[in-house]
Amino acid sequence: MGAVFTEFPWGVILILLPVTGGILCFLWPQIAKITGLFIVFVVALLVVGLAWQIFNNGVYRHAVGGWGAPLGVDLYADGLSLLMLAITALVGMGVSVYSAAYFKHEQAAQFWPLWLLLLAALNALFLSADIFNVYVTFELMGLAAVALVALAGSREALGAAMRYLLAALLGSLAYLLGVALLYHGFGTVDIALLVERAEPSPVIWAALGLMGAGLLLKTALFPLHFWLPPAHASAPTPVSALLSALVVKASFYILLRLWLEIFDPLVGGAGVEQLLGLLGAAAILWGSVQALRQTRLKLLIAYSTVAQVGYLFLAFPLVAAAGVSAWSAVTYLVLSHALAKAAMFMAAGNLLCFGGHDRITDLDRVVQRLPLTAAAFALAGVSIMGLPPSGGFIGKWLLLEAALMQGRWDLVAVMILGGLLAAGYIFKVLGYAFTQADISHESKAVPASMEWTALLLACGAILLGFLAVPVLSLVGIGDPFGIGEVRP
Amino acid sequence: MSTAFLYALVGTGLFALGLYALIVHAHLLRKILALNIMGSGVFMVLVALAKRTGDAPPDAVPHAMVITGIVVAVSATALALTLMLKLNAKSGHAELPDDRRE
Amino acid sequence: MIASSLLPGLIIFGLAEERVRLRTVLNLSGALVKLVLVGFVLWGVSQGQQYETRLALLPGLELVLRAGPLSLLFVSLSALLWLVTTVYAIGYLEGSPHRSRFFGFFSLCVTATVGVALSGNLITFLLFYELLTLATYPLVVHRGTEAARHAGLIYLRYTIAGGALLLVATVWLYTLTGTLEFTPQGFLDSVGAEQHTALIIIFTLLIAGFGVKAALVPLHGWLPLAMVAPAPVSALLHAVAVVKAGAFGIVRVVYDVFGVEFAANLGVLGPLAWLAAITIIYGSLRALFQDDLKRRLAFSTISQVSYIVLGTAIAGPIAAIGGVVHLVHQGLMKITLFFCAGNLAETLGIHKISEMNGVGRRMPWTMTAFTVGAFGMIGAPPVAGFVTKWYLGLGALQAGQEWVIIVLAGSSLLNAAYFLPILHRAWFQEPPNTWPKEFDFGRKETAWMLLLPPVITALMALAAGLLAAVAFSPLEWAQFIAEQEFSRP
Amino acid sequence: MTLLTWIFDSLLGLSLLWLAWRALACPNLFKAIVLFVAFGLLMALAWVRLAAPDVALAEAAIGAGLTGALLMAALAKLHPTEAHNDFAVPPEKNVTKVWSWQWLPAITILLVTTGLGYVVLSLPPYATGLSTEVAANLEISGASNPVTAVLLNFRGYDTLLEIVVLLLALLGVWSLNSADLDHKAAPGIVLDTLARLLTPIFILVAAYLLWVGAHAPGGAFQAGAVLGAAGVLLLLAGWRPRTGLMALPLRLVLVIGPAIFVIVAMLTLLIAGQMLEYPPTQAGALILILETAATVSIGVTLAALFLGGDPRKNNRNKNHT
Repeated sequence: MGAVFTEFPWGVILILLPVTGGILCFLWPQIAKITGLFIVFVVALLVVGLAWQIFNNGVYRHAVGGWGAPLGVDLYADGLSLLMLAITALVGMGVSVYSAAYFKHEQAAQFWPLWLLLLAALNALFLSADIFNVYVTFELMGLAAVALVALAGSREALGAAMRYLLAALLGSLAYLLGVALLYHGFGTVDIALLVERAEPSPVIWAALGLMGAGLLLKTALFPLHFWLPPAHASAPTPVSALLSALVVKASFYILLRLWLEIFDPLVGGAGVEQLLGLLGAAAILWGSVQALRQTRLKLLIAYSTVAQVGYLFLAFPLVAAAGVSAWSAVTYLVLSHALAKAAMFMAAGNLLCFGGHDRITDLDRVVQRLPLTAAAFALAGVSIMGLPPSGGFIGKWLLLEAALMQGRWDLVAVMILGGLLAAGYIFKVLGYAFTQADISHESKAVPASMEWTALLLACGAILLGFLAVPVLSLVGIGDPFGIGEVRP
Repeated sequence: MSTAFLYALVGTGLFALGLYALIVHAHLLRKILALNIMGSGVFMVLVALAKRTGDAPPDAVPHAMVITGIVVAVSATALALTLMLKLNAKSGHAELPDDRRE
Repeated sequence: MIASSLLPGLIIFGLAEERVRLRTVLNLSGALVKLVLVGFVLWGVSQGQQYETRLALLPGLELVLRAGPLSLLFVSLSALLWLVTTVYAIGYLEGSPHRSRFFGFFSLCVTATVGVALSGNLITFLLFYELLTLATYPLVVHRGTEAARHAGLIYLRYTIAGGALLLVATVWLYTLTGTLEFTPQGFLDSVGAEQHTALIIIFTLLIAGFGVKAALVPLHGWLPLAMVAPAPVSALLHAVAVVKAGAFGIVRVVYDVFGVEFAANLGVLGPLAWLAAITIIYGSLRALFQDDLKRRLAFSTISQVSYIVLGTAIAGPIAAIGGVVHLVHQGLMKITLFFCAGNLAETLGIHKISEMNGVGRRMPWTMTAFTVGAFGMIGAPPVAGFVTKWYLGLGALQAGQEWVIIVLAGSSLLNAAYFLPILHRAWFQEPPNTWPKEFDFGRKETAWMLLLPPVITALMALAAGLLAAVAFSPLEWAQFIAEQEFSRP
Repeated sequence: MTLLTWIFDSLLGLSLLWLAWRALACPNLFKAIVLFVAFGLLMALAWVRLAAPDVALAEAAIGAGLTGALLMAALAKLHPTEAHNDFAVPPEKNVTKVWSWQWLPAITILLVTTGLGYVVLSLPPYATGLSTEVAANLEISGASNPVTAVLLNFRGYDTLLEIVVLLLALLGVWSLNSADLDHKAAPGIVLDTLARLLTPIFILVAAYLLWVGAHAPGGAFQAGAVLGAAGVLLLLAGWRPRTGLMALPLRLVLVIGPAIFVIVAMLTLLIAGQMLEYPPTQAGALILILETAATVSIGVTLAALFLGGDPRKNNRNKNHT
């Protein structure tokens, strides 16, 4: 029995199953909702299986086609990939339940196949050990995401989807050129083999520049964030949640992997980390200030994503003296932001659905009568602000610890200021939850499942604040951050 | 300079031309063309450098990658063109709305 | 113990507005259960037992709840006053909207306060401290008016910024020492001398962070504004939860993080004492010129809470007793005053002092309680406030800081100057023919749920003064705590 | 390398750059697309010079042919005022603008490109990449054309995902747009006849390319592209499939490629233990099955992309507008 569990190829099924689901949903739109929900829940179970396997056997490796690198493509999963898969499954379940009530009729028929293929792309991305394969999954993810944004159908959404598509394609091409140089420089596209073969050379620098720029564009790090706010704000709500919670993190994950495995050992300490940290700091301040200035709720949340992405990059310059804290912080921030931001977008979607608009100043009519939604927004906000007890707090604590260990007062100041600004924009919204307003008539009922999923995800973000020890020990499997070998 | 490097340089040139056009042109059809030319540049680098095998047949792996890339490119182009038409039908323009007009 | 208010709180959120009876039962039973638990633990600790709960929060960091003497002092205070305030709030809010929400956050607020009290290390403290901020915000803006929203915003600005300072200081401290566990006499002995500048900055940050809630001048700006909240909230904010949590934080920092001796050697206690003294005088002066009753009480709070800080900062065992015991005394007295102010507003529509002519004849019980509280504030024997001032004065003399006596005397004079005219008006002036807005309560002077709490707390304040020497009195506990802090093994 | 080939390569390279430049800069969009198609054809020539006949075929059929057709069709459907006004700013204003900000990207890109050129030249002049590994395993891969072996066997997983990308693009297009299914009168007798004549030929060519792909240049993508071209030609000539076919049958044909791929992936996973690990004896057959399914799907998908919308939505949308 145990052997079946530990030998079963969970990882591969994680990719193939959603693809199958996407095809089924496309063929028979009538049963798309049921099929979609079923597949997503099975995927979550598969992730549990994979976790069991990794926990018992250590890292997971699957040589597709039986060839093995460098000739074939490898799948690879360690603690970090597992955690990304898990958060994808978790947020994915939430979004699916939410979407089941959100999308109706024709839109539902279009949503489910696109979403399942996006899920396949995300899973494939987190499992990939091959940089060209990553390119293909990027395209899969990008096209699915763009098509999902365009589902909203409004003029803003179409413009935003177009801008998003152009940015995604540009990012992919820059990334692909980097892949081309690495392949021709070192004769392989397998990450592990590249680590063995790569040596400091112009090729490494050019590849870092190209792939880095492409990935930063996809991750929307300031000042390459221009495409994100319109796309995330004008997409249908479940899609906004997916994009902010997962898709942005996917490109960040690849960037992190490549940096940790390939580039850091070769060019670490040459100022690239500092540049990333600087951009991250700028992103925090710029994104937060912009969020504070928005008059529409979904744009506010979208700019908050720009700011939160900045926190992830603050870790890069802090690794030298405090590797454990900095990378644990990144993991934690990624996880808690995924949950909190998904919950926040869903809450915003409920308000939008209920009141028919998302103008912040007119929210008083709405927020009061959706207490669950208001609670979801507030709890998610606690995590985004980094207040205890929440996952966001743990992340911020670790990051602060790293910054203080290294004496980086500038970054400490940025983090504190970012937290204060975040409190500013979140309470700008929450303040309306308590104002007395006359009952308005033009409102639509919000399905209970949409309110509860938002609340549950938000509770997840809070709960994450108490799970640091098991989560961080899980991430350590396979030593993705190279902490085992202490750098001088 | 060998054939491989000559064409590889042409590839980087195409990439640069496409990138420049993507940035300065506002019309979406032009931007889509620019991305296609950038793509061709990248493919050119991939295939050209595969021919550094002397007289032996060139490395087939980049060739396969490029064929994959071409199919991906045409998929993306088709989606982009449809988006452009839809946007054009809704707004009467085939440019992106300016950021400042928000 | 925390669960006894957290659980009812969460359940109450889910309750429909109409379920008044169930909500009342939940509230009161939660409060009673907590009181019983506290009594049990109190007895246990006095028998030398240890109560501790640990939960891993981060590698190397734990969530620690520990029932030490200082914690218990604060816990007993909040448990007792919670029960009283709950009764009062149920009476006060009869018939107003959003009661489920109110009592939900009310319970959360007490949860956080108890958490603050029981915290066994700085990160746990921080966690509950921030929770307190979040839980009180909805209470401050409960009325939902534009003024309330504004006050809430100001409140948040102060407290969130303070919280951020605390966070930095805490993390910094952790990177220097690798522990955050509260230890009598501090845990910083191992830190080398070259880090002392850093420690001074950390101390400043911590004091600034807690000072926001303790309303130390110049960080007091939010407190008078927050008076827009309903009376039970004001009572709770001032007497038990927020302000006290800040003061309690300062006590913790000085005693259990830095240690009195260490802090005195760093030279940070002198400025703290001065800051407290300035706050005492400034608050009293401002109170003198307020006509709005609640605002006068608010400035009085600013002044009174700093007695606690002052007692801590004087760095002598007797002054410490005064400071710690004032934590309890001020709570009892101030809550009485706020209950009375609330009664006046709810029964007769009185908000201003100039409207209080002859109110003592209309509402004798309320005003008697008010008088007891006011005399306590002035420091007249035999009310509890006298004990505080006596010990503070003695402690100052013992520590050779005679200037404190002048501050104490000055502030007592000012206290008298702003309380006595009120009493004079209430008892000796002719009542007007009509009150601003009178509600009918039949033959009683007001609803019994409103009347009972202030009378009880006033009696307790009296008792704390009269029976100060009895075992289990606040003073005895405070002496126990001071002994722990000042006796070197 | 002889001088003659060097001159030829240089000229070809320069004309590629020049055509790209003209296609991106010429003010008329129609001309730009024509130039782009010409560019694609020259690219095919360049691929031949680089000894990449498979890529050349794919480029000619997909890169130049189908992309060009898609672009032309899109241009035709653009709002008339937009189709010819291709610069956002009028030319005279454009000139002043050039100096205000366009020099910045130009100089940056120039610097970056110079750097890239240097990096390219810094690569070792002789490298075999993975060609030895490919050659060593060609025997058991089931295909003697190394490109097909890589695409369908060694890196078959990429190809699986890539076919899904194609399907995804169609899903995206369909979710955005509905297609006009009314029969059109053929634009002219010439085109009509041409279409009738060429379609069977194209199908034959596609079948040939598919078959030959196992050991010579060609394969699923090229064959699919030719099939797609046939479809485009039919659509151009005004032919529209019957509505009854538009429902499930069309969708089944569209997904047959990815579906067969996924099924094969699952089966190999169960039997061999690794996804897409073919038993050497059946590898050839499996590859042929995969390629046939892929060809059909690619061809139909490409033609459907050209049609540019979801045929199912046609009637419903008409009622709305």
